Amino acid sequence: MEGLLSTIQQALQLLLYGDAELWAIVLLSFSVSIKAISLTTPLALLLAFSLAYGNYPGVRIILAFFNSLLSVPTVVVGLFLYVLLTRQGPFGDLRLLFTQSAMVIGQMILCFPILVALGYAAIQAADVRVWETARTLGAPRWYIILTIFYEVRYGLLAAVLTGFGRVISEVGISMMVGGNIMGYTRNITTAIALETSKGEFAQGIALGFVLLSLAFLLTALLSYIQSKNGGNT
Amino acid sequence: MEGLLSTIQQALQLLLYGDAELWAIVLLSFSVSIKAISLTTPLALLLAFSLAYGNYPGVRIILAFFNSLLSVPTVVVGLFLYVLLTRQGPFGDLRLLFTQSAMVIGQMILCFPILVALGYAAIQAADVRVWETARTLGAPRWYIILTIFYEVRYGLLAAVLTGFGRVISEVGISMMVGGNIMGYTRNITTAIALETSKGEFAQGIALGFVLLSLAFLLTALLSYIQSKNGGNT
Amino acid sequence: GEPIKLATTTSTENSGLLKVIIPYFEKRTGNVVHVLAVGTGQALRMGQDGNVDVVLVHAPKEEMRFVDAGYGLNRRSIMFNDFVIVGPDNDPAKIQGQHDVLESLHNIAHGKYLFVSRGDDSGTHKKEVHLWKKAKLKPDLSWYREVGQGMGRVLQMANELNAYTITDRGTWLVMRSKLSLKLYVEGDSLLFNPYSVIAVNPERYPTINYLGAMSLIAWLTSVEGQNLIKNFRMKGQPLFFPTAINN
Amino acid sequence: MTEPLFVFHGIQKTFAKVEILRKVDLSLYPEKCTLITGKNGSGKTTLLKIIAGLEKPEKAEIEFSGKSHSWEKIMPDICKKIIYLHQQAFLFSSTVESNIAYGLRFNTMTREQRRKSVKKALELSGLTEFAKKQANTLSGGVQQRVAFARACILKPKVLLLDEPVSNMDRQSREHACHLMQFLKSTGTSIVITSHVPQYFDGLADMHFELVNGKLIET
Amino acid sequence: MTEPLFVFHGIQKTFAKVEILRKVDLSLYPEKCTLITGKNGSGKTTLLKIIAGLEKPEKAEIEFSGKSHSWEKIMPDICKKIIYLHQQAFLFSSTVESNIAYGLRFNTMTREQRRKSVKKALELSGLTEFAKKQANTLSGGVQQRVAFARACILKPKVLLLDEPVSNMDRQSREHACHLMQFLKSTGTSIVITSHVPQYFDGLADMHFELVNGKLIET
Ligand SMILES: Nc1ncnc2c1ncn2[C@@H]1O[C@H](COP(=O)(O)OP(=O)(O)OP(=O)(O)O)[C@@H](O)[C@H]1O
Ligand SMILES: Nc1ncnc2c1ncn2[C@@H]1O[C@H](COP(=O)(O)OP(=O)(O)OP(=O)(O)O)[C@@H](O)[C@H]1O
Ligand SMILES: [Mg+2]
Ligand SMILES: [Mg+2]
Repeated sequence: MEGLLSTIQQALQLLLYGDAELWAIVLLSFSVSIKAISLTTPLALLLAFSLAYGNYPGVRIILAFFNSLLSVPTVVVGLFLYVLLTRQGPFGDLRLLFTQSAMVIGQMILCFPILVALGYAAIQAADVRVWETARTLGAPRWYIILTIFYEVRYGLLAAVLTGFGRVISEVGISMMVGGNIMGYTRNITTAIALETSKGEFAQGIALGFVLLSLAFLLTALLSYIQSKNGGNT
Repeated sequence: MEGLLSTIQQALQLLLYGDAELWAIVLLSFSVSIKAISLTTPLALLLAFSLAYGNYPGVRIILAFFNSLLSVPTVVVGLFLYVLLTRQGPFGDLRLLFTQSAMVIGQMILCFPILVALGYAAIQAADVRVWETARTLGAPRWYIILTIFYEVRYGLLAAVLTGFGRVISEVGISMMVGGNIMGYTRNITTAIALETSKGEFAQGIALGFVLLSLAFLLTALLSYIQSKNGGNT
Repeated sequence: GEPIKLATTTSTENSGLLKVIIPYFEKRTGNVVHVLAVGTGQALRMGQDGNVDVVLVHAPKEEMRFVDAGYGLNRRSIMFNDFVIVGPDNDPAKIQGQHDVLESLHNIAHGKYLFVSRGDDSGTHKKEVHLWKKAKLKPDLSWYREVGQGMGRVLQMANELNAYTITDRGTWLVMRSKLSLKLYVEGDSLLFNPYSVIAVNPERYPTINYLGAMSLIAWLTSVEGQNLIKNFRMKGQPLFFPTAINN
Repeated sequence: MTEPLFVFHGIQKTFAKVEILRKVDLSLYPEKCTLITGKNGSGKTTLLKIIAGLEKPEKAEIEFSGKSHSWEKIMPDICKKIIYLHQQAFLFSSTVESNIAYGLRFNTMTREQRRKSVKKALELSGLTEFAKKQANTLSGGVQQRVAFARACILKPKVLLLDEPVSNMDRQSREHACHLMQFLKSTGTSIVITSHVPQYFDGLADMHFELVNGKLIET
Repeated sequence: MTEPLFVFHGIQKTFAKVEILRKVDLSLYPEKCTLITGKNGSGKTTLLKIIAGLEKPEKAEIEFSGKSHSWEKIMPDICKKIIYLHQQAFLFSSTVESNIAYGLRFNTMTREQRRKSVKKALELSGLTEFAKKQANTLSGGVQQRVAFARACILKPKVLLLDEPVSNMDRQSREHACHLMQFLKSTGTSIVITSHVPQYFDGLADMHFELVNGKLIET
């Protein structure tokens, strides 16, 4: 128990007095993951929408496919991307390996199926009258989509938060295509993995605690904004 | 590109001619994760329900808390559990470290917040008349809950599938409290991590492919069962 | 009886040595060994916590500290291999054939050629840090990449980045065929890499499998164990050289 | 008049600082039908939901078998005897049959009795042809009829009907009124809200109008 | 009679192997109001939704400015001129005001014009006091009135009203009829379904009954 207490103390110290190096790592984590999720969300939700309203055959099988992609380990995504980006690989000339851009791309691949699957679940739950009413009142297609998204905003927010949680907490991709290079591509999770492999468990938990606290702030802020915007959910 | 093709070929060979060792690893993965998700789901969904219908103060902050727990890296969960289960730790006497039970417990901790957050998103989207109608027709409390769950079954299924995807694809917990012991606690993801650390990328991707295929079968089966059961979603 | 839990570094596990020799031990003694392959620091930490019965690592200073602090007993050196310096095939630092490892480090640092460091406090990393210190050099981030990953991954990254790095010979032999890197520096006595096995102190943790740990140590240092280590081949080459018995 | 089943005293309800119900009193007699009219937004639905235990009043007393209780205390016990039918009918996403059977699952009927009971209810309300249809494929009026049948089959002590016939065709409306008449004769106390009091001319024994948060006899 | 705006020919629709509409013909004239009655489940809602382009018929031809087109081809163009009001009103989860303004966002009005237009609509339909309320806190009748106002404000060529007054109180009903009368006089073609034809006695110019999938003039 003593170990736990001193760990929490260490975490608080890290949070309060964290040096520039720590904050650089934290910043990198959030900037990569926020980029990944913001770039993925629009496309994934549009796909989810078209699966829900497109009425074409094979929707079930496509959904099952995306659902099973949820089970792909991050290190496999990392490996896959590595094979593509490696110097002799098809995209080797882009020299993206071991850069933040590669991490962003990997995390986008990771959260895409989550956003599609959960976005679909949220959108299909919308009353069909949302679509019908918007349509009959003359809304153009893009506005109909926005209207439906607004009606199921809580479900979509949950999808986005889940996707964000997935990417900010992943380590396989960052390790594999980021490379955990100090000062360049080291983020919180690869730093935690490193501390762990050193046997510095307290340091690892403390870093996790830093991540958790910041994620909590972000989430609480989002939920506060949402409640301000007159949602009754 | 050649590398990719031969990787896929290797994966197919693994799937078709996979030896007993491989299948034991696969079985362990699924058995641990299915246990974890089945044990967690009822409790998490009940909590989600009570958050949606309980009408007590602080629901928003509790939800923000669970949402931010989505961002906790698996290795941190693993470290945390390690500190609890270690020999001098509070639960050291149970001798659970480096066993499958520890992996199950860790994965339960991992998927609990996912199921609460996504379960809540699904449940709060239900028409309030479901509750009112069930209640006024004299349904006992547990049957009201089941009725609501049935009405939002698609959303709940998405939550469970997401939780399952999260636990079967995680590696940090399995590594930390399972220990990746050959024949005892090695699962697909720790095996992939091992192959990767050896530089055997093809083998790693192939194992990932095996996992993906089986997850796809499972998901397709679930979605088939659901469509049979007269859902119109 | 109860399985013997052995925490070891990824490099020993990845070389395949344990997979080959442990079954002989299991057959002879009827004991079961659970191998936990983790980082050096983590392996020692698991021993310190009493969660494993015996550790097999290569970080002499840490091992001494571990024993001195009373966490471990009966440290026995069982084998060694060596470190080598590898680099891109055009060898921009011109270190090929050098026998003085410190000099080659000077070449790399002065030319600011990329160098990938494990950066994870592992045995290999400690050795590397020690060498930089000895060469009175201070690497800076403009050419020095501290990556905090396992040996195999570091080799891959060096390959990808056209960088130099230091590696244990075992991992190098395993990975060599997949890399375009070349081996440039070897044989300097500074590159010596000894492995030891340490039993966790039963005084601290009375319930751990001390007997099992000791029987494993005994067997590893026995003629049979040492011979198996000596005869282990990786891609046709000997990898480890037994040190417990002179023969 | 016989003894009332329940007497509600001083029901008060405020939404967003507007007093919707100001000390409304209402007695529910067995074998009687009460009709409540009132403008849109006057609080009819709110009143019925409070009586059914689905909405919480700020204040309300309930007199029941001689004693007076607070709403909070007694509602869990008596709400089983009271059934509310929504103004906008809600059907569970299953077949008509299983919707109608829903409330029957919680009593001691055998399976066979239940089946018979459902069959009879389907016949009585002219829904036999729809028995196997999924609820979400029904027309608006048929949905309303299913919800009505689902409530009536339980033969509650008190039946609260919120605009029960607004989407029914003429024949169904008359059918429904017959069924209400029958339930009334078996002892059920019925409360109906409607904007068309004429429909219930033969049925209603009392007629109130909800004006400014008060029930006024007309 | 003037030229019809649209003539629908041979509308066919089958649900689950039951022919709901069998070659229904319907002409929509400007400045005219058509009333359609029919039993529950006879297909009134289905017919209106097909005309509005919200439901796909198996077959239908549309005659429009002298030429005949198939439903699939022409619907995307003409559905902008046709507005359908749901039998069970649906409001977006925002305020009454913004619900009413919804359809105005897609034309060329300035912000100020839009504001004025909404204000006038609120006054005309007696909803001013509810302007800032969230849609989900409204009573059933008020919801219906908001949905009605939201459709009328757009002054469509064709207005399809599916049981538009079923939950309105008497006064609102009369208000609504006045508004329809006004729209009619400005050229709108109105189609109403209802189970209470009397409500629209002064308004309806034609009265059909939907029987066995056919429209029969009464
Ligand atoms: N959850 C709520 N929040 C705020 N106001 C509400 C809420 N529910 C109802 N109201 C208000 O309470 C008033 C009464 O509503 P109620 O539904 O009881 O009216 P009603 O008499 O049934 O009207 P109608 O004839 O239109 O059905 C309305 O003004 C409505 O806006
Ligand atoms: N999606 C659907 N799937 C199957 N059947 C449907 C579907 N939609 C409507 N129906 C059926 O089509 C028939 C006509 O329905 P519709 O809603 O048009 O009737 P209506 O005349 O509007 O009835 P009401 O007066 O009750 O509103 C009904 O029998 C209904 O069950
Ligand atoms: Mg009402
Ligand atoms: Mg209808």
